[in-house]
Amino acid sequence: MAMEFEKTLLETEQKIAELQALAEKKNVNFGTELAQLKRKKTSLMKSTYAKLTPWDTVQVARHNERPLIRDYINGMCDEFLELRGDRCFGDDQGIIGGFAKIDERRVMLIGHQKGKTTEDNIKSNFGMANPEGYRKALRLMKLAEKFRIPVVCLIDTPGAYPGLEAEARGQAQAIAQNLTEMSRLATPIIVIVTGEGGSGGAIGIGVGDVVMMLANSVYSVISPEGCASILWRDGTKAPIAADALKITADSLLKLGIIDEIIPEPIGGAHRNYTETLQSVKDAILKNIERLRKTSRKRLVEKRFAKYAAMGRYY
Amino acid sequence: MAMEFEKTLLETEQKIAELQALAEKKNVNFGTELAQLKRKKTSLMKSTYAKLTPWDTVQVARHNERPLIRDYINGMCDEFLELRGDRCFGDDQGIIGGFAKIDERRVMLIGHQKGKTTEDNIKSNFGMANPEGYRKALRLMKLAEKFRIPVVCLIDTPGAYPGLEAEARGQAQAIAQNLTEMSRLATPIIVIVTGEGGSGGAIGIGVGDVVMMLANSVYSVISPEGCASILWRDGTKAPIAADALKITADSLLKLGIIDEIIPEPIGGAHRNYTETLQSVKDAILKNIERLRKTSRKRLVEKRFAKYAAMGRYY
Amino acid sequence: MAWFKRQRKDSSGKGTKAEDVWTICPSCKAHIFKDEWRKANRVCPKCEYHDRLTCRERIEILVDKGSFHELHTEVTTSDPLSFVDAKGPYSEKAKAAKKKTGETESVLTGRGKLSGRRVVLAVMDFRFLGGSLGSGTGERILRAATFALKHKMPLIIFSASGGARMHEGIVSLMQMAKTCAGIARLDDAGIPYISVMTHPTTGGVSASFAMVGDINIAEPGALIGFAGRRVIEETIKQKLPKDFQTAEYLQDHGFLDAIVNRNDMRDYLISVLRYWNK
Amino acid sequence: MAWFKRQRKDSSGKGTKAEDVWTICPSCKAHIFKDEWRKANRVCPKCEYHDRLTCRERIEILVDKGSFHELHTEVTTSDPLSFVDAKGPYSEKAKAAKKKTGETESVLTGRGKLSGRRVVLAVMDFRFLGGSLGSGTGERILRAATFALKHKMPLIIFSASGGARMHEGIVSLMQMAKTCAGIARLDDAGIPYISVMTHPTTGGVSASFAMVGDINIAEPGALIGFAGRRVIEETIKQKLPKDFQTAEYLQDHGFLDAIVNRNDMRDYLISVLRYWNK
Ligand SMILES: [Zn+2]
Ligand SMILES: [Zn+2]
Repeated sequence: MAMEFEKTLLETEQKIAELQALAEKKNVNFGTELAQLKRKKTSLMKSTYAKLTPWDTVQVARHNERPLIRDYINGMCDEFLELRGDRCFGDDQGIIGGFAKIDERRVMLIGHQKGKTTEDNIKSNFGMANPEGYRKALRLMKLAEKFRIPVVCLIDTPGAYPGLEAEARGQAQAIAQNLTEMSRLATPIIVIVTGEGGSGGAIGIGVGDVVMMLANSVYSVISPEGCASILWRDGTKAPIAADALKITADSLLKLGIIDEIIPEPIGGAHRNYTETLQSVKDAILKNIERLRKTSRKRLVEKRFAKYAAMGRYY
Repeated sequence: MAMEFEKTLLETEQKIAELQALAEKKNVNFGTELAQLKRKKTSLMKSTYAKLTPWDTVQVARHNERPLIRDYINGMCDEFLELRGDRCFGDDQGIIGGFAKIDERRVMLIGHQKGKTTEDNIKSNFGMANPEGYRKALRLMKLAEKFRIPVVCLIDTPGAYPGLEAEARGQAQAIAQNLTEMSRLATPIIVIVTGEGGSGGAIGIGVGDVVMMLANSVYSVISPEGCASILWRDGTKAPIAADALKITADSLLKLGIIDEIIPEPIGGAHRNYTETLQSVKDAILKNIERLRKTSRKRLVEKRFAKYAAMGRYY
Repeated sequence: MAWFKRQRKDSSGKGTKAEDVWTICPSCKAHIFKDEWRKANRVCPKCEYHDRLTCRERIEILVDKGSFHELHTEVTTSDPLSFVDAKGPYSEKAKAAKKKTGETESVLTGRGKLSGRRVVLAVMDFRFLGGSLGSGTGERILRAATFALKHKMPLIIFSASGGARMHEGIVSLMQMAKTCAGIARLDDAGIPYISVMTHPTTGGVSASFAMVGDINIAEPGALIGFAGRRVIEETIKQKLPKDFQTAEYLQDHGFLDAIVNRNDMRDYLISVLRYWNK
Repeated sequence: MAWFKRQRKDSSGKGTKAEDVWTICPSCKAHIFKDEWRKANRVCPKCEYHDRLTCRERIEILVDKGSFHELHTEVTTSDPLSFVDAKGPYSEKAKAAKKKTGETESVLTGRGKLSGRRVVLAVMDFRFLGGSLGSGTGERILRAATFALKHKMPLIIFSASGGARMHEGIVSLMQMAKTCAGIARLDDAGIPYISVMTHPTTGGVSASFAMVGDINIAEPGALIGFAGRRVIEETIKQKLPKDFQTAEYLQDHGFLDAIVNRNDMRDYLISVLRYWNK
């Protein structure tokens, strides 16, 4: 997936690849040229990613090689026991969850599932969950509460699925129920927006004691395209809407909506899984360590106070 | 619906009706003859209903003019506010429920719904509830717990619906969930079997602090026909199975499964709604009065102990 | 009723024209005497169409006369993003809404009595920025819930909303969590919350406080749903059933306890609340 | 493993015949070396068919060697209705079942260890009157739950049952409520209960304790359902899908957390229980 704003960077990466291939084929050493190109690449990555616009950030957040929940599970967890089903209607793969071991910590890991292949994306509905997904998530959170382990939610969704069946089975009710129950769940909840934080579909598993965002993720009440087509009556004004909506991690930290930004490697999470996963893992472990010292009662009180303070009018 | 065992009684009733019609048409007084016939009728009702076999009782319990939940609502409650829906999938009319006022007592009334017309029966699926019905019932019970009012359950079902969709949406899970939650519901639960108490479909709303049966109702783990065709390999042996299964109120009181029998008028509930409804109403009010003196905690403890003692092996 | 008097004032004193005598029902197009329309609180006597009410009209026809006391007027709109769109700044838009409606947010909160029983009310007004869920809206609703909690009074919320308020961006989204947190606390204390959904209750409002009532009811015909009809049709590439997302549809699918005609609403709420045994 | 030894004893000591060397998989008809079949604990290596185990065989392959202690042997069948059917008295039938199986009820309960962690086990045996839910079964399961509650040990129940035990009539039905009441108390105390459904788990057992695990799992291919296939076909007058009421179907419909091969079961349970932070 080529992103317009990193055109020069991609060209440089292409050149490096070509030169390396050539060197191998001809068995020639282009050492000097390659070193120069690589220096150029690093410098371009730094400069390009230092001045991303909000709309650029949307592209990075949606990048089809960005790490997804299965990558976090594989790279970050020593064990993952998937737990399925809402005990009522189905098992939605738009949100998955299960017991997960991260170093010596055991948690309930829950998150939206996108796929990298079309096949995977169809299975998980492109990360757009149905009501069953939200209900399963809630069931697992209550299980975590009973088992006295923290909940970790990874958010990456364009939004809850806007489908006929989803409405019929109560998309609104399922999300509303989750917001209500998460506000009083007596176990720590750690939330990380890893890619797209799409509106109600995101916050439906997004109420937490600590809410973090990866540096190039976005979190918004509406997609920039949707907002542009409503308020500017022109979908192509999405970059302007993206700016106005303040959807980047920096803006949301300033607004007091999120608590922490997890840095991404230079050039974005999609260029370096190892480093990204390590940062996310560190952030999770650090916060578990911090939150486990708080009593359950106090935890719920503090969570309530946190959300009660969101958007105070004064 | 003509029941074989009361053939003579029905003939007498028929004669009375004919004579009355004739008297009206011809304007003649058949006073003496009528009085004699009516005495005969009363005597027949008494004698017939005094020696009902279990299989006869099954017929009475299933009689299509037996009072149904709508009759109890109309005749026994000063107010009924139906509450609908399982908040998940649908509103099943096989079980209905709502706030009900019985004299000065306010309760949550829940019960299976059968119909008297084919149309009504299709709407309510002949009293065979789907999982949604059991889930709605549970939701209403929890609402009653929150509102601190007693739950009254009226049981009258051939069984939970054995359908493809019912299985797919978790008939077993829904009933199991109800049994679990009813055992710890912190508000009084009064259960009355008014007609057919059909197996899992019955007990799915049948766990209570006091369980009563109308004198001619039945309550069984399997229909006599079903039992006969399995254990006798012959469905026509249902009368024998009915006897062996001990499904009548008398037998179940002796077995300690139910706590009380509510008498029926001579000739069965279908012959006298007013008296039947009054007896049921009295039984409900008396038990509410009794149970309201028990603390919520003690209530749940006693309910547990009651079910723990069911079927002790010694 | 008071709101009628206000309405009369609006239509000012000219000679009697046809439109002064008749109202045309927006749904069935029947001609209804204005007097009848008013007495029925804008419910069409032919087709039961429920026309919109302002928040104050609704309170007027609901609570015991003179019992209503507004609360939380100190809370009003805020502009956390300093948002400007094609038509100008959100702050101007909010100012215009205030001028147009005489209200200071999309919800009005207060305490009042229903046949003598003290209740807390939050009533949304669709005229105010489409009843959108701004931070002022969320704050008022949370304060109403907190007031109800403190005084052990039932909470009744009348929703009427297109959903989140885009101009407040993520802060609007957070109001969903904030209001639900208030409802959860009320529930923990065993205090009833009745949600009444009126036309329309969609998006972020349906997906938060509106859907988690101990009892969820709606006015007949009200549009209730999560996603917009057009978005759904574009997504699934098929036409939607005619009754889709109506109150009646929602009831059939298990999300509403009852559909209550506006003119029975007061009695219904009074009846229901009598079942709460504090 | 011990159960194999018993099995060998049953087939007594004649010369080596074909049936002594091969087992034919009842599902895929593949010829499997008996030795392989045994080592795989009667799981077909070709098609993953899970053949039945007795309750003791199951415990043998599950718990730490020598850690199992049977409990509640004082509870056995009772005949509350003095039931007699076409084939004679139920009490005779129960006696025959005891003789045939060497068990005294359709469930065996006890405590044991899983990789050192103390657990309470209740394992049903389909050979004993079709694993039906008698009053002895219910009493043993409730006692197991109560033991787990008292000692704060997780409870694991392996179900295998055709449902209620008709011969005990209503008393059998009441065991559904009784066992669920035990599960509820355990849950109130925050103690895990894992339900493992094996082939078949139907009727009154699926509609009671088997379906309300904190974690519900099943062996591959197990039949799980409320009503019988034939009853459903007669009711709805249509053929049922081939995978209807299989573990896989149940998982797709949201009722199972996982499907676990018998030979991974011990490890799976050990792993899961490590997530419980007492
Ligand atoms: Zn009209
Ligand atoms: Zn095989």
